[in-house]
Amino acid sequence: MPNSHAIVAEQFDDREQQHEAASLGMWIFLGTEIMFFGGLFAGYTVYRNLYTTAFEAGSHLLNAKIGALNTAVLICSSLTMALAVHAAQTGKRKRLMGFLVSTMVLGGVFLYIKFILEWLHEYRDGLAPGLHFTYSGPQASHVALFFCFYFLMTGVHALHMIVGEGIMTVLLIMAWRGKFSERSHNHIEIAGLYWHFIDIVWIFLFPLLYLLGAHF
Amino acid sequence: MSSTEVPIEPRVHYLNADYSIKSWLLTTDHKRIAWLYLIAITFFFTVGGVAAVLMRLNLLEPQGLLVEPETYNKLFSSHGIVMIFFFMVPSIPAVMGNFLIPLMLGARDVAFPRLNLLSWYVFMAGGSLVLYALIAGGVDTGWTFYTPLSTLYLNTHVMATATGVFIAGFSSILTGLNFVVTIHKMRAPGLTWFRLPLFIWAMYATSIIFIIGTPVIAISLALIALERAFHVGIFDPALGGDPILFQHLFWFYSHPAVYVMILPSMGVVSELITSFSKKKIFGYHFIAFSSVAIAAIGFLVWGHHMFVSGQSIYAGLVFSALSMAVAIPSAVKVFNWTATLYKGSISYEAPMLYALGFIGLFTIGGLTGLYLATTALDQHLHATYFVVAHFHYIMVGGAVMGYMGAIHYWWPKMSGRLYPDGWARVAAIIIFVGFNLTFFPQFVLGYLGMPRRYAVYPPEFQTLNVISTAGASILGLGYVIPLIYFAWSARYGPVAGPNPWNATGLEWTTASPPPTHNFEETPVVTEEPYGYDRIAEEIQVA
Amino acid sequence: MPHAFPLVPQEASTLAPAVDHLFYFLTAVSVFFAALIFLMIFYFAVKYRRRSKDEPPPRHQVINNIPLEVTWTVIPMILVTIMYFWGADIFVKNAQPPKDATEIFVIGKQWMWHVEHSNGKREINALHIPVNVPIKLTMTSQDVIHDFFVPVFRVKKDVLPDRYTTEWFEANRIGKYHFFCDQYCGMGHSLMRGWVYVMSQDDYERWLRSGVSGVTMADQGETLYHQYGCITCHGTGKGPAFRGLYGKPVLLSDGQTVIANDSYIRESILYPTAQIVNGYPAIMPTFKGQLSEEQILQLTAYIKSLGSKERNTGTP
Amino acid sequence: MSEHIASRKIYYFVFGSLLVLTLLTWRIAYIDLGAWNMVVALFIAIFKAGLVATFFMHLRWSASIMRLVLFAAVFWLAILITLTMGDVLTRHAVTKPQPWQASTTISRTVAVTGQR
Repeated sequence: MPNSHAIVAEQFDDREQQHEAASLGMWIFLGTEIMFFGGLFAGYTVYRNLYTTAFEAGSHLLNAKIGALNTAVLICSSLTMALAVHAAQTGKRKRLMGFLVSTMVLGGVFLYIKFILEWLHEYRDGLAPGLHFTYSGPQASHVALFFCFYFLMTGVHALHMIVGEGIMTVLLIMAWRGKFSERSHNHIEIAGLYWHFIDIVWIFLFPLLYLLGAHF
Repeated sequence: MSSTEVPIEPRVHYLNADYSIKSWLLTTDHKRIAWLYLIAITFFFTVGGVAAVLMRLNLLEPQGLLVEPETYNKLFSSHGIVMIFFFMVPSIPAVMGNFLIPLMLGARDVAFPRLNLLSWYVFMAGGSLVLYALIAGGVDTGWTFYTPLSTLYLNTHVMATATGVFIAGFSSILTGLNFVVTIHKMRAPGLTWFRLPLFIWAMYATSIIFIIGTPVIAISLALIALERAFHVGIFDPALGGDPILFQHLFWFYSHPAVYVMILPSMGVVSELITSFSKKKIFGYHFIAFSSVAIAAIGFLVWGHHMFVSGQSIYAGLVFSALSMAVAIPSAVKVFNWTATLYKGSISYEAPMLYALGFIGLFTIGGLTGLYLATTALDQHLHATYFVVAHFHYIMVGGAVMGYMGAIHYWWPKMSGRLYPDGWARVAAIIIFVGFNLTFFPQFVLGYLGMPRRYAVYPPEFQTLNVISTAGASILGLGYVIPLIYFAWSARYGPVAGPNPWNATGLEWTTASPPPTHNFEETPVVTEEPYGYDRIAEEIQVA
Repeated sequence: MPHAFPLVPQEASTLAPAVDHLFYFLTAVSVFFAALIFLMIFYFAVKYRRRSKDEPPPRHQVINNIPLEVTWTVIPMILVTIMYFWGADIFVKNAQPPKDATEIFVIGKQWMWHVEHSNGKREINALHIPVNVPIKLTMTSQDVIHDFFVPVFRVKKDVLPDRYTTEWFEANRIGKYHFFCDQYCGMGHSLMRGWVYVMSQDDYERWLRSGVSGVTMADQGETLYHQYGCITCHGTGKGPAFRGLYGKPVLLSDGQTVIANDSYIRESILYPTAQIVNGYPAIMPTFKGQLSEEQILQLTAYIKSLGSKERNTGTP
Repeated sequence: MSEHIASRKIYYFVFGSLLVLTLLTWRIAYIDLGAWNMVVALFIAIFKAGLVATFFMHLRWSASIMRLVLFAAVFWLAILITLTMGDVLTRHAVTKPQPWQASTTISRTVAVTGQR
């Protein structure tokens, strides 16, 4: 980005055109993301229908409490992200940086819970198909399929979180250098769209993976 | 600005603005990126073409003339993978789309020029990985990567190839995204949706397919890679996986991908037919909406690749009906193009020959598609040479003819120079004849029952195979001629002038080659496209 | 009577003429439309050619004609609807094998076809069948996806691992015909082919009896039934009994009901815990890796033979 | 100036609703509703996603083309899942038994496709 922050890139006529193009571009990208996760959701739906009981058995091996906690963490980070966009729109640089940092921290907490408190345990408990899978209950290979999808879906999701953390870092540096203003904050906005989208994906993953079958 | 006048100080345009390598490799100019793609896909076309020639030679003898079955399998796999993912899919969209969309919209560039350059690098990264796989020993999955063959049974370079195609997919996604935003947000003042050239409509429909479909093939190939790496059983029936699920995910992209190849050519043909018959297009709205309809319905028909796969017959019947539906917008287009010729003032420069060739071959390709959409016939024809002939009529007879027409038509705009039209016409006719001789016999072969992907075959199929190979050698010659005269033209061709075809359209109102920012001042559009009748009025008045 | 230069393969099954008639219909439609379009293009191209370099573009251009657009939308729509229903009719009929069809088992593996007749007679890359008798192939694969394609019968069907698919036909012309693997399956794909021998019923009977020890598939299945100790539970009431089981609904422990067909038996052998019969403990070990696809088919044949009343051997 | 600046109150309100709904989904999982557990959980998830999209992602104030993009993606995803499931759920008919051949009614057709 050229260093003057109110600049309009040469292919655009004005700021409004640039702003609309940027958000439309991001929305279309999110559309492709929906289809990307969609392939996994389609596979999940097929196997959940074929192997209902195995999927429920697999789901019961996850800790729904931790899943709910992580959902809450991600929702908090969505709030701080929304507030960061708000701060950018109103030109409050310090507040913007604060909210960016809190979003990153909350994202980090989510990843910590995901990797250390969940994945590591599941790996140790022999629930990682292809690496260490020792589950020996009924329909073990179908329970393994559940865990395939669990690791795939949460893994692709976590990958998006990590990319998001990277984007936040860049934005934070840019904000620190004063690159954003009331008139120029497209980057923050479209990063916000991305972050909220990751949140939405998790909102679906939580019930689909953690809450299958009766928990009573 | 007359073309005969030799300027003393050469005009600065996008090609001569900067000659350094860096200015090409780091360019964000859509016109230069189009050239980068042109060079890249010409290279990939050559790679895929060589594989095709070797395959055809091998099939001269029932026992195989040149290579072992194992090598033959690698040849048809590389031919399919390279031609589809690295030539057909990016051909018109990435070369002509990049060059033309901003020019036709009266814009200075696409919406995200740096993203555009990134797409090219992503494409090259994917392409390099696939090339590496081919050089390192090849891959023999077929371009379809069917499981469990690809995941459990092959020891070739499946991983590198799948990753390469996966990466190249993101190039498509980014290009499609860029085009949609550009078409939505960058139109010149007065350029409403129904004043857009039909090429733009076709590119819009194509971009939708890129955006919706490509992510799904990306995730399916990622799953293949994971399954190979960890053997997790997603598609392995022994572990409860469903290999047919892979086919669903694969064809959800790969059937619409056929429309990615043909829709842009349809857009090109709409431009060519009008320009060389000096007529407004017949049924503008019908052609425009049929593009969008083909893109939309195209996503509902993938199951017709799976009638005999063990898919439910009920699903087969539904997919068959939907596939029939997609024939209708295609038929509508063909009739409208034909009607456009009516009472025109038709001339036969090379691009027009390609356009007419396209209509003829696409008609045959489309009609034979109906055979394959008919469940009972597909039960016999599925995976025979009939299918091979059909999709080559669509992709080579259709899409490549359109691509050749586009290159010939817009070459003067891209390079600022003319090519020898006589040679170009000869090449067009050679390609047309060679193509038909190659692929028409394959319809018969297919109905007789010769399966595709056969390295060796029963001797009774030999005659038709020899005819087909003979045709292929003519076709190959036809493709070499343009390479030579385009190379000549780029340096020695006569200067073209801004509008050598006397065509309408914003791209012809600017100089050839265009200045870096396309237009000296932003054009304002006041009328519908293809206003040749207005030109007639003006001449009359004058 | 094969012609020197045939355009369609021989018709050797009851299905083939039906498929060919549909093929001729589509070809007639295609030729008509292709000719129409080619002639129109050719006629316009000659008639309206530009006569001089500076001929002005035509004035008063016709650019729209709604009745014409409707016509060339509706006519193709009608035609494809006919094609669809005609094709669907044949397809659906052909998806249901007649109940009295003679069953033959086909196992595809890289890169050969293994065929087993119900009396235990086996053959490789060859399929002997009687003329004028409906034949049902029950097919499975030991490795990747294959496809059993007989051009002269106009049928094919993919052959999948860990699953049964079926294909049926009634040959009506004695002779020797190709069959092919028509789903790319790796290196030897194009060698994975053989001959169908359509024989008169007498010849077939003679062929079937020759060189066979008299041990049928069901007999071999019975041997396996003892050899693998199935009898210790299924013959003693610890596990569900086999007599009269085949083709009947089975109530499972989760309240669902399934039909005891080939697929169900196969699964119960390979994945015993997936579907537990109501009232029995889940104690059966898996036989996955111990039994070949062929042996599973033999056991299935044995169980099937117990369903029919004629047979009274065994102690299920 | 086309963009809309939402009031922060809305954000806090949406945030509160999302937390409450999360708690709700989690608790409902411990109540036996049979097959409805999943339906309820998915409905809540759709509602939550709607809240995030509408307010946090500013769809409420955006041009309609953005909504169209979202709709298109979800629509085509629905096509992918529906038609694929259409095959999976009816596949038993291909591999027998024909439902009409069963001597007693089948309480629930399990996809005995040989896939289990």
